[in-house]
Amino acid sequence: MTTDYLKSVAESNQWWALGPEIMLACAALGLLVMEIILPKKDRRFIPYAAMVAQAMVLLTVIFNFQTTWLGENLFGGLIKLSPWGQVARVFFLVSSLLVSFLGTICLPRTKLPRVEFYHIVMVVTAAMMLLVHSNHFVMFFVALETVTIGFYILVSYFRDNALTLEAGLKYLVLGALSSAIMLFGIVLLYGAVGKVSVNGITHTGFEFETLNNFLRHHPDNFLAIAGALLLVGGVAFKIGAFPFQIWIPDVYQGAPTPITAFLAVSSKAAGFAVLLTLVNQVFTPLAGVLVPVLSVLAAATIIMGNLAALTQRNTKRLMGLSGISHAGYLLIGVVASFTVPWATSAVWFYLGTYLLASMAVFGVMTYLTGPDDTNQTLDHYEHLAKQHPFLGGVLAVGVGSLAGIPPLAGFMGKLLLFIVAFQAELYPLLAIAIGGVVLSIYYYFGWIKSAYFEAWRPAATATTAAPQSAITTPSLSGKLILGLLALATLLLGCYPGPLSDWLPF
Amino acid sequence: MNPVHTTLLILLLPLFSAAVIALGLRRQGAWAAGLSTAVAGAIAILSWQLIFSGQRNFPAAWEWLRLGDFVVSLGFKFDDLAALMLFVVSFVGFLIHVFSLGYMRADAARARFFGGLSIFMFSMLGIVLADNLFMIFIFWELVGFSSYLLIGHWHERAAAAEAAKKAFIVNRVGDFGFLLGIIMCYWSNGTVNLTALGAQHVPSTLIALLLFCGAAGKSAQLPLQVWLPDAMEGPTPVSALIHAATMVAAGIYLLCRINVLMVPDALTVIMWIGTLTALYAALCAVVQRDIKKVLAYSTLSQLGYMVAAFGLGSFTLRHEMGGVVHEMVIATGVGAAMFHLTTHAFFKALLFLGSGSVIHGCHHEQDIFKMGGLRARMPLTFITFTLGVLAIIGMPGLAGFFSKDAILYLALEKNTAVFAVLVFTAVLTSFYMIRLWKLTFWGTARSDHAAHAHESGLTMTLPLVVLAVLSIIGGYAGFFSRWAGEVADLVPEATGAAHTTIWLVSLGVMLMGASGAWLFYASAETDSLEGKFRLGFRGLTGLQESFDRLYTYYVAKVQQRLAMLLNFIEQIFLAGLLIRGLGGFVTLVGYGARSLYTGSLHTYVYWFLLGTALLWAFAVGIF
Amino acid sequence: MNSLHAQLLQLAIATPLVAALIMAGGLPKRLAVKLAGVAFVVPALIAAWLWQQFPAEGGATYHYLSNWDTGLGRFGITLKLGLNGIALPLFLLAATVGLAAGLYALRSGAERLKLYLMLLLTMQGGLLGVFASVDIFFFYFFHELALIPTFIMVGLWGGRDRNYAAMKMTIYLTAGALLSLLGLIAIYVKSGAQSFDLIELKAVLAHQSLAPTVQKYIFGLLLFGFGTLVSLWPLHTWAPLGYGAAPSSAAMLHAGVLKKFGLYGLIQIALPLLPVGAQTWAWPLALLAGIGNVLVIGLITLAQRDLKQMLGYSSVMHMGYCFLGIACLSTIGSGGVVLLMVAHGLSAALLFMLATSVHHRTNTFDLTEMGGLAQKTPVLAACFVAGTMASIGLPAFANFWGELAIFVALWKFSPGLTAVAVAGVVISAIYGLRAVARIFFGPPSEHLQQVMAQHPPADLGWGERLPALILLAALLGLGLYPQLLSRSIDQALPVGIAKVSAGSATVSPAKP
Amino acid sequence: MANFLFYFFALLALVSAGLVVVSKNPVNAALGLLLSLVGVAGLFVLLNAALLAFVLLLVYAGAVVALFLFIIMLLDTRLEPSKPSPRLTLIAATLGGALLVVGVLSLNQRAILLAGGASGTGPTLKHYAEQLFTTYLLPVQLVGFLLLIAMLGVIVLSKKSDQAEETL
Amino acid sequence: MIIDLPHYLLLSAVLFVLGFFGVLLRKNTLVIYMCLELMLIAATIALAAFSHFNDTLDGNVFVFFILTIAAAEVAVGLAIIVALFRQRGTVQVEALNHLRH
Repeated sequence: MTTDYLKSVAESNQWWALGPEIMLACAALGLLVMEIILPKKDRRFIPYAAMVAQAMVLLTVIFNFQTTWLGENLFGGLIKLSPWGQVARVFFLVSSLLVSFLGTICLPRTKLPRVEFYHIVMVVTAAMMLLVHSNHFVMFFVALETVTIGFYILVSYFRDNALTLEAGLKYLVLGALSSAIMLFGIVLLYGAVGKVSVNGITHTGFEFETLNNFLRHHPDNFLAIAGALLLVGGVAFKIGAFPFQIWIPDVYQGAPTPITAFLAVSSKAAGFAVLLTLVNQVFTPLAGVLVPVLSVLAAATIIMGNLAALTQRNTKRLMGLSGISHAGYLLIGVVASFTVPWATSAVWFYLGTYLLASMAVFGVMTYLTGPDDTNQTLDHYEHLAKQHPFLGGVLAVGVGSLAGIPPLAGFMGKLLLFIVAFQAELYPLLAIAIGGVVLSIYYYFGWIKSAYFEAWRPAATATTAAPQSAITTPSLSGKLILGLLALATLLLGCYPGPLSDWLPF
Repeated sequence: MNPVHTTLLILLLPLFSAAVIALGLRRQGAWAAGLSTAVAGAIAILSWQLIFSGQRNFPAAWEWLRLGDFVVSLGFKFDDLAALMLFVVSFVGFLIHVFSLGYMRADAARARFFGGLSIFMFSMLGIVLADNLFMIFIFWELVGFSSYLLIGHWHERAAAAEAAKKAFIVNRVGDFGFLLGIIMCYWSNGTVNLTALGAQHVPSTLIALLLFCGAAGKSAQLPLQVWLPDAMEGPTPVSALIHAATMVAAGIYLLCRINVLMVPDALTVIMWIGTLTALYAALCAVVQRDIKKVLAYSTLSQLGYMVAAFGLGSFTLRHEMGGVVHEMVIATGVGAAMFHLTTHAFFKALLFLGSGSVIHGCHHEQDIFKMGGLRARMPLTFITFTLGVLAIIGMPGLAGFFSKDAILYLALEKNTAVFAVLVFTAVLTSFYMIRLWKLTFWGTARSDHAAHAHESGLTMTLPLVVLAVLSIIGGYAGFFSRWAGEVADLVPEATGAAHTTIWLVSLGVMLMGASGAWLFYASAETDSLEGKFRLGFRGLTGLQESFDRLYTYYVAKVQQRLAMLLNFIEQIFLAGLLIRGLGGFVTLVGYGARSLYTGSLHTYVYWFLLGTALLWAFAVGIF
Repeated sequence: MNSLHAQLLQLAIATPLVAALIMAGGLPKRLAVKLAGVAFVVPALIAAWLWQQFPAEGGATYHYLSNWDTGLGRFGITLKLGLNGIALPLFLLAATVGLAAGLYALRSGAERLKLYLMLLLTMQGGLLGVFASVDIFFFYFFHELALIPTFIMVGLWGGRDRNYAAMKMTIYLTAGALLSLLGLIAIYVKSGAQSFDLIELKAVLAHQSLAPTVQKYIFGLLLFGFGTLVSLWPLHTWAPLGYGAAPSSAAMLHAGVLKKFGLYGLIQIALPLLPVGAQTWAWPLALLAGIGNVLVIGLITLAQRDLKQMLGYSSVMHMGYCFLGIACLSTIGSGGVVLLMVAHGLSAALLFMLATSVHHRTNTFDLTEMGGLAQKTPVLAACFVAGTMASIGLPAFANFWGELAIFVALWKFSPGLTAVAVAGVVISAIYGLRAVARIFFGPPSEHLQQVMAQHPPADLGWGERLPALILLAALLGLGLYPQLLSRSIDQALPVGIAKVSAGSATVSPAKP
Repeated sequence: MANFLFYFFALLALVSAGLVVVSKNPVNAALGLLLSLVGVAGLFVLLNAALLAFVLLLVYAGAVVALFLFIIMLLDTRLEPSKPSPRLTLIAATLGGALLVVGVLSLNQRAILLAGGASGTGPTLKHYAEQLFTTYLLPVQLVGFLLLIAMLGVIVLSKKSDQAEETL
Repeated sequence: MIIDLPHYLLLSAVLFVLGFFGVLLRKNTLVIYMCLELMLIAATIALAAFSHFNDTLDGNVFVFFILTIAAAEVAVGLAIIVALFRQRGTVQVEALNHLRH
């Protein structure tokens, strides 16, 4: 290992390429600094500063969308920017911006430190962006663990609520378990590849290209297959795929609502981004193993998610369980991406619509949260449409989009996925997906019903008295943001052109 | 005037009248009545002009629907048969319009009534003029509809509403076969145009019988006769027009129209059905108390005569020419049936209108045992009614005598059994008509209504007089053949010994029945037959009610129960057990799936273990 | 000139949707009602004008074409609008029934009228879009657009059992729609046309048709998908329940127009594109429809006591005729189906509307508690009788022609089933007339006397009379002269059907 | 000698890990963890990664286990209730364990190891430094942030409520 | 017998399984957490072994990161456990079942 080589490696550390992540991290640090130097009465602006910073980073990414480093190995092969990475950056930034916004609604209700919330959200977002750019398992694992540990904290953020802490602990144990499993998978992959020397330069199984190259020549290597599958298991935990979906409802219910949104949207999307990268760039030669595995996972995920959601009345759990089924649909897209190249676009399109709709719904939920954040049932929605027609409308649009009802964006997402699945000839999965969508209509429609049709009250839980709802009336900016989300959902459903044009098909 | 235009005018005028009444004259009863009657008059005049202009078989057809090769066209076939029928319909129709002016004067819903009459005229004329079976079917149904409207005119009376419904539905049952027959005819012959069919067709018993179903429904032949007696719930002019003179005769007209399609097997069936209907109805008529019901059963019986005549009259002649056997069907039945149809239209309309006059005079009393002695109080009605009665029982010299003779002769020639039954029926006819006549007009008034009866006004008596005249002269060859043209040639005429036999038989039969009734019935409020022959009376009543009972039983016990059963299966099994059950099952599974989220961390770790194990198994290649 | 018409077509679809949006934007109620009225009338006028301008011999091709990119061009999805000989009658139907339902709704005095009208307008826009779409994706899209308001309307304004009904309807219809969506996607993927444009698909498949097995599966998907939407037995149980609960205007538009989506899809898309598949499924379809829809449902209708349920079942039964007509795979049959679709749309809408009018006056839907209403409300009775007569296929009403053509076509397919179908006509006469008699005739029932003592029933006001007259006029117009529409239908059909009948026995009768 | 050391350390690691799993007293478990770590550190040394062994002992034994012990004392948790685990749990655990063991064995049997052969000398501190500050500079930075948020998290989760900012 | 890669790998796997077993069986969250750490350590053994026998340094470097991350994880995890103990007064797993169904 010569110094020259090391120098050349050091030179490939193109920090500018990671401008958005660095800006985000610096801004996050800046928040902490602001908390120290600003007088107490001015600290209430910190959340807005955080949002402005994120918005600026977002704009930076959008304006530098075709950045010069696309497709190059940076940081000695740790990082590789791709068009999908750019899409992911935008996605995560939009998501974190909205989560921060939800935080500004939610946090003032508590007597908890606030700045740390935004700080961690921003750092986690930056880490997620790095995760998606990773081209190397060390980078991958470090970024992933940063995300995970950030989420440990965020999930248990409302530490004065025992249920939140319970959720935090469950997430902690299961997250650590899945990390361990995933780590073992990485280790096996590393071991399987061994040492590869090209032109005197040593490569290992940590590098995606090397691994891919190795697998191409040894598609039957047991260690590699086992490692790949354990890795997939770890990712399955992130996206909430069967049987690693089991933590989702509990953690979603316990976590603070903005964090539930963060988990549901960003964390899941990060998982899918990673899975797509792995499947499309690394594990391509393992299609023979991965396609059946992922197909079974997808089918089971759809079924389990929808069935369990059917009778769920706690809305946060419902979002979790229905989110599981969405993960199942998305997995179909991932499976299809083995044979249909543009499946990746379809998955991202779906994720985009899912972001808009979920955030709209979580926004409404945040406003509806009573004193106990963990206890939000359909009963709270009983008079929503009458008392707050705006929130009711946003909820209807969001839930409708999640259910995949035209002319809302969610429908377009499902449509593209179905087309992809058809082109990949995944007929059994399609059948299961259709069944799942039909089932999902039941509970999504039930939600809308409980918001709009006052008289509705199923016999099962009729005994519990309707909890007192404490709806926060949205501020103007809140209305604006939620309205924008709903409008975007509607417009993308009718005119999906912008998003689909923008995605690198 | 172009005959096509005239025909169109005849057909469309009543439609125009009906439309105007429906849209604008709903509350102007007098105007509506006037318009409708004026239109009827205009039709009568135009028809007269058309019939005597000598124009026949002028081409007139318009394509009305085309889908692929399937074309439905509407057009006219105006031959002598149609001309005869047109005469009957337009002329009797007009007279009945006039009669209704008086009869319905006090009715609140007069506009609706006359509107209905106009629709009826339109539909009936459509049948008469139609040149193909689809068109006949269209107007056939419309006739049924207008009949429904008119029977149910007094819809606030449950019986009237029920009767209207029954009439429509029973007719639909007949039309079930009719439509199938038409469609089958269309596919086997490629056309349903009457002229084209006449030129070439594939003989088929099934087609003939299916088409006869339609005729049986409309002409109330066994076993579809049940609606006609009930239809008397409608106003009396309606009974006269629709349920005596024209609509019920449409079945006969239809048979004559499709005579070319008939085959011997089908004709035998038709003959027996007609004969049995004649007998059955005559038997039923004997025990009726309601003046209109008697006439209704009498109509049924006479329709049976006509159908029997049609069934009888087709001789199949075989003769060889050059080794090829030719079969020829001679439509003597058409002539006999149409002849009787015409005369029957006159005297039955007369009888119904007469009964209407009686009912009107007696303040809507219809029970003949509560009448009596009307001879003096309603002289004009009495005289005309008497003429009608004589005509129907076959008094020589009156119209009915000639037409009935023709049928009996045909029966004698063709089938002795049928002849015997028809003769017996004739005895019965004479018996119940004289019974009716005696109980109504002779003796003393047996109720207040009858005691204070009064003669009807001019609008009502004038049609009676005209019809009475027609009932006298309608049977003479000179009169009939003027109208009927070629059809008159088809009427079988007895000659020589047969002539004498028929003459004597009918006279004897008439006298036997008439004298029996005259002597048997006393002027009393109870039926003498019931008093003296309790068993026979009961048998006859039972016979009359048997069909209704059977149908009621079928509807209430079979059809409705089947419907309830199916509904039960649908609600309980399909919508309930299957769908709700499936829903419940899925919900249950949902609860099951939900209960997997036990909240226990250890369980969750087991899930992870399971997942890892499964993935490992995949890697090892167990799956 | 033609582009003007294309713009008019767009305008017709856009007007109700835009009006709904404007109303959602917070228009005062008084203005909103007026705007809604305009938005219902404009499409009807445009539809009438387009119909009048439709080329006499041009039914086979699409007219008034226009094409909009929605950003999904890369998937071959564009908003392509146009009308051909089959689409035109149904477009007219949608405009007419929409007008009637709208006018009825304007004066119905429903609670939260503005929202009601908004949903109705959305439905109307969707319906017009369904039949004007040449692109089969948008065909589906507009259907869903119209379907969603139905659920909401059933849920919000529905009658008895509305919650269960709304839920059941939603799930059934969504499932059916999804199945058919799968079928449409399958066509798109398998045809290799890379386009949802029906014209293009037809061209591609005419050149290179799909493999028989593929056709079989796709047709099956479409059949059961569309079948659920059209209430093919035994997938029908949502219909009586849903219509029983739906508010009148929603029931009018759904039963009258939206339900025809599936049949339209089968005729316009499935039959021409998948002729072999159609042949495979013809017999199962005919048996299901003939025995199930016509006979079984017909008998079940006899057992109904609730007026709206009865109308719902009768609607299911009549759909059986449509399926039978489709199963014939002939121009006659399919043409009859299109005619019957239009006719049934009008008559079902009329009857559902009048049923509500009856309910307003009697406070009940229970047939056994009614009677004698005709004495007080002769016009209502007359309209109802007319509607019933139309629905049971009396000549002079449009339904007759459709049924006649279907029966004629069916004989060639199976005489036995024809007998069953024609027997169904008798059954429908029985329940139709029985209902009329129970509601209107005879002496007033005890219940009605009580109701009448409190609120003496008034006859139809103009708010109810005008829509009824519009529908009746359309029924009669088409009934008296079916060529008004049948000509364009006839021209449009052979294009698609030709391939089907080429494979099966010839359907033309032997000419003498 | 090397073999003996391997078996010694391996046994040490395994047995003390078993102690972690079975011991009823958390304190014993923590001590078991400590011993296990010592065993692993020994193995690291055998693998020519003395630096890692050092770090392991420093970070884990010195910090993590101490932290554990500290918390155990702080929380003063009682012994686990002596009632035996439900039989079902035991069975399931046994089955699960068996499954995993089978998995491990299969790994052992089927692994195709591409061992290139160990070089005689282990990496020096310089090698690590070169790696960490050139190639892996970015992850190092990221880990910095990771530690920062972990610290913040601990603060957030532990800071007394009354010290929190009042509602704005 | 030469101690070779498979030995280390087997040891690592067994240790991993032991850790998993502990997570499955123990009721004290603190001990569960220790077992999780054990699993991570198990992975590092394999990593170091691979690194050693393949003569690549990256594995060892990765161990660095893993140890750091594990430490941070422990800190956060213990903080959560402590906070939960403050609320519930117990760290037993059975108490962690308020969120369910």
